[in-house]
Amino acid sequence: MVTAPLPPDPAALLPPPEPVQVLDDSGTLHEVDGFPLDLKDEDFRNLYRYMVLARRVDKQAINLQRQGQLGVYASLLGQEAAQVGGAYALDEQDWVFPSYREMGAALVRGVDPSAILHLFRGTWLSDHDPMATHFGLLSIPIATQALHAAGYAMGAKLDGKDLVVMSYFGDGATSEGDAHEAMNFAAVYDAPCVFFVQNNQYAISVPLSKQTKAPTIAHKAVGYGMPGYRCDGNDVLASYAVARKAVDRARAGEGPCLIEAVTYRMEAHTTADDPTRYRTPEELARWKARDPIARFETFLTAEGLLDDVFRAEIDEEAKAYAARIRAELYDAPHGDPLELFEHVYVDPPASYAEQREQLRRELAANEAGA
Amino acid sequence: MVTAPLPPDPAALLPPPEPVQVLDDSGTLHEVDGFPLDLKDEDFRNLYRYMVLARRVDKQAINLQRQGQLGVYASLLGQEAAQVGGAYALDEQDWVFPSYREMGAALVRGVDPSAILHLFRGTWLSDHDPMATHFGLLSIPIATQALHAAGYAMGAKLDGKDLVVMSYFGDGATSEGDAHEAMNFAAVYDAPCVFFVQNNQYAISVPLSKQTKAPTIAHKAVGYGMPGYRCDGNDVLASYAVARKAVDRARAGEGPCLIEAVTYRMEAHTTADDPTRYRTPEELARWKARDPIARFETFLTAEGLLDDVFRAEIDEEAKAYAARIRAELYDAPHGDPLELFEHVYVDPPASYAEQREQLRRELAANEAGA
Amino acid sequence: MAQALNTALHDAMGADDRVVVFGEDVGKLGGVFRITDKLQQRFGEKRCFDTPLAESGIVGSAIGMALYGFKPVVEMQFDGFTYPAFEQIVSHLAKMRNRSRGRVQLPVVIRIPFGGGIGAVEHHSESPEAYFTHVAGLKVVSPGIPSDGYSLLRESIASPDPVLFFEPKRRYWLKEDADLPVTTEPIGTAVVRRQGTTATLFAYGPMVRTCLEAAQAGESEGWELEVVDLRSLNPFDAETVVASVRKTGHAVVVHEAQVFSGFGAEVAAQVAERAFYSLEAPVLRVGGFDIPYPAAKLEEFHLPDVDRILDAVDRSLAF
Amino acid sequence: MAQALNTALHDAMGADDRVVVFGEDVGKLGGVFRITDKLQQRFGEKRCFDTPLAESGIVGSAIGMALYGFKPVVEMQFDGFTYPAFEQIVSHLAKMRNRSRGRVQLPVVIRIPFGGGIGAVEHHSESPEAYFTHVAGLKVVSPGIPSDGYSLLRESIASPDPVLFFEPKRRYWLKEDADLPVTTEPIGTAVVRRQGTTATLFAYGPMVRTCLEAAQAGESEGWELEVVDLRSLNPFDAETVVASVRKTGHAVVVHEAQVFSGFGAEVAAQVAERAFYSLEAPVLRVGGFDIPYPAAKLEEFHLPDVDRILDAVDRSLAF
Ligand SMILES: Cc1ncc(C[n+]2csc(CCOP(=O)(O)OP(=O)(O)O)c2C)c(N)n1
Ligand SMILES: Cc1ncc(C[n+]2csc(CCOP(=O)(O)OP(=O)(O)O)c2C)c(N)n1
Ligand SMILES: [Mg+2]
Ligand SMILES: [Mg+2]
Repeated sequence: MVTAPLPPDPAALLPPPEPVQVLDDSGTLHEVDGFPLDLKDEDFRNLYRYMVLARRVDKQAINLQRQGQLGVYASLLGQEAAQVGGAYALDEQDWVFPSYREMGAALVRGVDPSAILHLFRGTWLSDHDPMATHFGLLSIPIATQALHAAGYAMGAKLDGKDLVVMSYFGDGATSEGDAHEAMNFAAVYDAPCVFFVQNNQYAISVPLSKQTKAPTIAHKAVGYGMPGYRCDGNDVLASYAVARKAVDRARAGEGPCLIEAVTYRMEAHTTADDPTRYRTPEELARWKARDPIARFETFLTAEGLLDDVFRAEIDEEAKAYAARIRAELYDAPHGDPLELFEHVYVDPPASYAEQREQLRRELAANEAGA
Repeated sequence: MVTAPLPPDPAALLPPPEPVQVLDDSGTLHEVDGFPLDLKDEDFRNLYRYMVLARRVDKQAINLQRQGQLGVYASLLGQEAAQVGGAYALDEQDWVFPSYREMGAALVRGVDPSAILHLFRGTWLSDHDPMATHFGLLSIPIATQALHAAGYAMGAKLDGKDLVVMSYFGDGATSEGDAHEAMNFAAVYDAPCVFFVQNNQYAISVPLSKQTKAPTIAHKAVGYGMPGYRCDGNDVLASYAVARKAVDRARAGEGPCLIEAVTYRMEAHTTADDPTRYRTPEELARWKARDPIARFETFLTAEGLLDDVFRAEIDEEAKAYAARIRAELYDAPHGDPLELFEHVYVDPPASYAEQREQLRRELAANEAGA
Repeated sequence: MAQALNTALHDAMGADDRVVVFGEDVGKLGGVFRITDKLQQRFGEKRCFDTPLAESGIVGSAIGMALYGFKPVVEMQFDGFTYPAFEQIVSHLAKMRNRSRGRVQLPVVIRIPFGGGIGAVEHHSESPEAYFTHVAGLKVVSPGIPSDGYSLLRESIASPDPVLFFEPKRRYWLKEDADLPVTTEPIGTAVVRRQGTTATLFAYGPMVRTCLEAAQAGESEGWELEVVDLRSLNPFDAETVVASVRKTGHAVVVHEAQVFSGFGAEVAAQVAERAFYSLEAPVLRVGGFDIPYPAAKLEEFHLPDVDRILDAVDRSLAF
Repeated sequence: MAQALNTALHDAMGADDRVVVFGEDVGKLGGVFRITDKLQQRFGEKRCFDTPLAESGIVGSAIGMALYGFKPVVEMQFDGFTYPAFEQIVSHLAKMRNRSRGRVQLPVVIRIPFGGGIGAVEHHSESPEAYFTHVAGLKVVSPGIPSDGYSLLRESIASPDPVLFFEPKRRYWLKEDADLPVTTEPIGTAVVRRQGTTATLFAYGPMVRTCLEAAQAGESEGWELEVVDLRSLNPFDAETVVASVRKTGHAVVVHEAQVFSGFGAEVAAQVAERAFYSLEAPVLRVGGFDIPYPAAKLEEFHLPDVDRILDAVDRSLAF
């Protein structure tokens, strides 16, 4: 019978039964076999800093939306640890392909939050430079960015470049055909691509139990012949440690993998959503008790890494971020409407001249009318 | 940590390391634990009969294509056991959603092979009645029929009807997003749907090793939280036994599953293909030695179930089939071109009258010219 | 409009227990626009349910359910998320009756909230109707007023053939004095919403209202603009369209979608072919520019409005 | 034609090592039509490789590879298998330059063998070009003769923006005396293939040849038919088109695709708008009927042929 040889221990294909947790719910550290922490004090502080900044920026964004300054906004509240921990494992040259909820990852990667928020304000479709920041455009059509990530990683692999790609998407996204095709392509080409799923339990109103019958999302990796890892996504150290391992493997040429960070979306799906229609206050309270920042604070304080000076420093920085965002976004004017014709083609069709002229006339007429 | 409880023995999620084989390569029967055979002598003979008929019909189709009577044809040579064994596990009320290579399954389900061949001749797009035969239209766009199967099974489940759906597709098809979405939908709704993959090692020229890095195709079931079974697809009894179990489970309300029948496409992908470009005579010879019909013959002969009388009977029947096919297909006229407007809408748009009239005029002019 | 659509779904499910509603978030949440509000509550989880997040899956499984004997009414959450289902719509939903030589029918309705004007983020304001009007085997309709919303949706659900039902999302909040249930003109019929003699404005979905406003505004120029609500893009009511052009001699077709290769081209081509000698000017097309749908703050510059429509009338009259 | 395309790929890969070719069966097999023949042999598996069977995956990963810096040339095995990639093409490939405000460019070519006339089974004879001409951000081209096949493909691969390259599969075996490499007119240019004064036939891809045959046959009626090969559907060369209609006053546009909402509507609408007073009859459209592409034995009744084209000329002249 001609078949492929199976690995010696088939059960090794499966994700471990329990998610990796480094900080337990009470904030005590337990290193986990196979997922060593290589973090210095500096790094612990940085992780904390990014999480706090992310939360502050998030809050500012929600406020701006309430004030009518953003059209809509998708909050990351509760997911700071997963996003920050994951992205912190990347190097300068690496790339991130995000969904629309990755403000935390954006901060870690040095993307200006205002640029991201211009998308939600609708000043332009997107306003950061993916090429300079190695942070792809926020992708709204679910799971589509996973294929761009796989392709980018295939490119890096073909080119022999030392580079890892991380693609973020949600639990709901795993149901789309594109997520499947992306994981399969990455696996077949051994591409250095880490698929980082933030399982925040919901796709808008649809709970995970209606999304899949898989025991866990990490189990989906088995079908692509790649490792599936799980971590406590409200534990920044676990999220980091698992991402660290995944990124190192990929960088070493061992191919892609899937990470499921188990977390919870504390806010509405977006500012347009009403979650009271589909989830209970009790559920919310249970997860609130597992707040990722509070847990990390307990640990840092116990370790003597978090004193009032540092807190004040971060607080200042957070305020400055928020102020810059307000200054940049509040009543921000839209660009020149004629720019609409600028970026569709390098080499626009002749008809663009006519259409541009029509818009110019309309603008002039409005001006005259006003 | 709030997570779903894992099954007590996680490794039970994985397909068994070896494919189920009931008849070994030399034709000796070994019953396999968990996959009992419930077949009477009558059934053994029937299985044989269908396999032989399928091969004969297949050969007739290839000949017709060589004679310019069919546009193209996709042979099942070598896959008789997988197709026949799988379909034989179904009951009257059950449905099959096939790809384009399922002549064997069609025969078992009582579909007239000529109707299928009209598709390949191009007399009409399809010419059997899916509603009457419970055999869906042959689906050429890869993996798309798997979703129709899932939907049909969801319907049966909603309706509380005792009915199982079997969807056939290929190893290559497992890469398409639709295969993924179909398996996920079926699993989420516990729909009575059996996904029967004929892993014939190739998708046209692309070998399985370039299609997926999964240890086996059956492992893909893990990601949907459903069982994945493997069988020796050149062993009709194994194919039947595994399908039997899968169908029984589904009928009992235990949900969908995936079957991988490991087999080999002995012919070109279709009559338009040149397989010498991508596979070796040695490989072909290796599989020829594992011929599914020859193996079953050895067994039947040893059991005294295959005598010359029965052979002659089948031979007669096969000849009759082939003759009917030739009679039906050879130089078969196409239908009335005006029928082109008949089946697009129940209630065609007004413009159809004009277009029909135009075609009528053209036909008349041709007639006059000829 | 939103309420009319919701009522239509309630009534259709009440009248025929083979009607089932599914899609993303249509159950407990009642849909992001609440068009499926209270359906699950009233009819249970077997008749109205949430699906996994997969549009091809939704349409593909609807095909299977229709084969089984149900009448699925599925939702694509937004216009821009219809594309993953393109294959199932074009190659299967549209063709299966024909492929089976009439033996199979697929009474499936795909509801698609579409168009811009609500300040949404990208991919939430698309006008993809022209991709589907080109597909033989589909019906494509779009109501412009609430009573039509109700009646066309009921008729779509009753249709033995698949219907793509484009809901003008910026008109969800449009009000109309109408007693439901109501039966308006059937699919395949265009309706003159306002009589006029100077020129005809052709529109469907969200632009019907805009054209009516343009016609009103045109009065100050002394123009009597006729407004024809196409309602049904396929089948297309050439007769009503041509009759109007015969009367006015001038035609402007308006949609939100980019003009190039849009549905307006079909209207223009049909009018030219069927009313050549009545036309005093070519059919002019007013729509979005030939660019991707822009960001929210810029959509007002992209979308056709009263001024752009009247400007086209002006050009037509001056031709 | 097939050979010209194969040579174009060889030359493009030879000239620029960022050009990579991938898709289903393009490697060892050289593609089902052998258009990628010997590329893998010559340039290795890193430059030309087979993918898993997943069209969305092919286009989506091509986007990623282009972001990385490669110039992917991917193949959809047949017209009818482009649809699963629709989402990636429409929402991402076409829009990413614009969405990023010009910071990203995607030099991707999607090769699509298209059209009928070769007696193929269903889904293998589609003419899906109109779905894509409506998408801002894409270029859509289709060669009608081998030298154009070569030159347009080279130019498409060199284009910094994505190009959908529709190959007229029934013309793969068309011969032409041409020394390769050759540079013909650039994308965005229509070309008069045959001069005439009686009426103009507009076509692209497979129908160019058919129109030339019709023009020849038309001589016996005393007609001097002009044949314009559109070549580039988007960008569209309105100038050449209009100049021809100014001269002849009669226009017939021909494609294999179903006429309703097809690309012919755009041509008709543009001609009417831009050459209204030159037109002595409306632009007539000749194409497939508004039905799903029929079975092989019936395609001859569906497809436009010389007679149907001449019949349209007749009707135009008699208008
Ligand atoms: C292709 C597509 N379909 C539907 C939507 C509408 N939609 C936006 S977010 C969302 C849920 C996403 O859930 P998940 O993947 O879990 O990510 P989360 O929002 O929880 O971060 C849906 C259905 C979309 N954006 N894209
Ligand atoms: C969506 C789609 N893409 C591409 C093709 C062209 N094609 C036809 S068969 C085939 C290979 C299928 O391989 P597999 O699924 O293993 O089935 P097999 O032919 O081996 O039975 C391909 C690529 C198609 N029919 N549909
Ligand atoms: Mg989620
Ligand atoms: Mg195969």
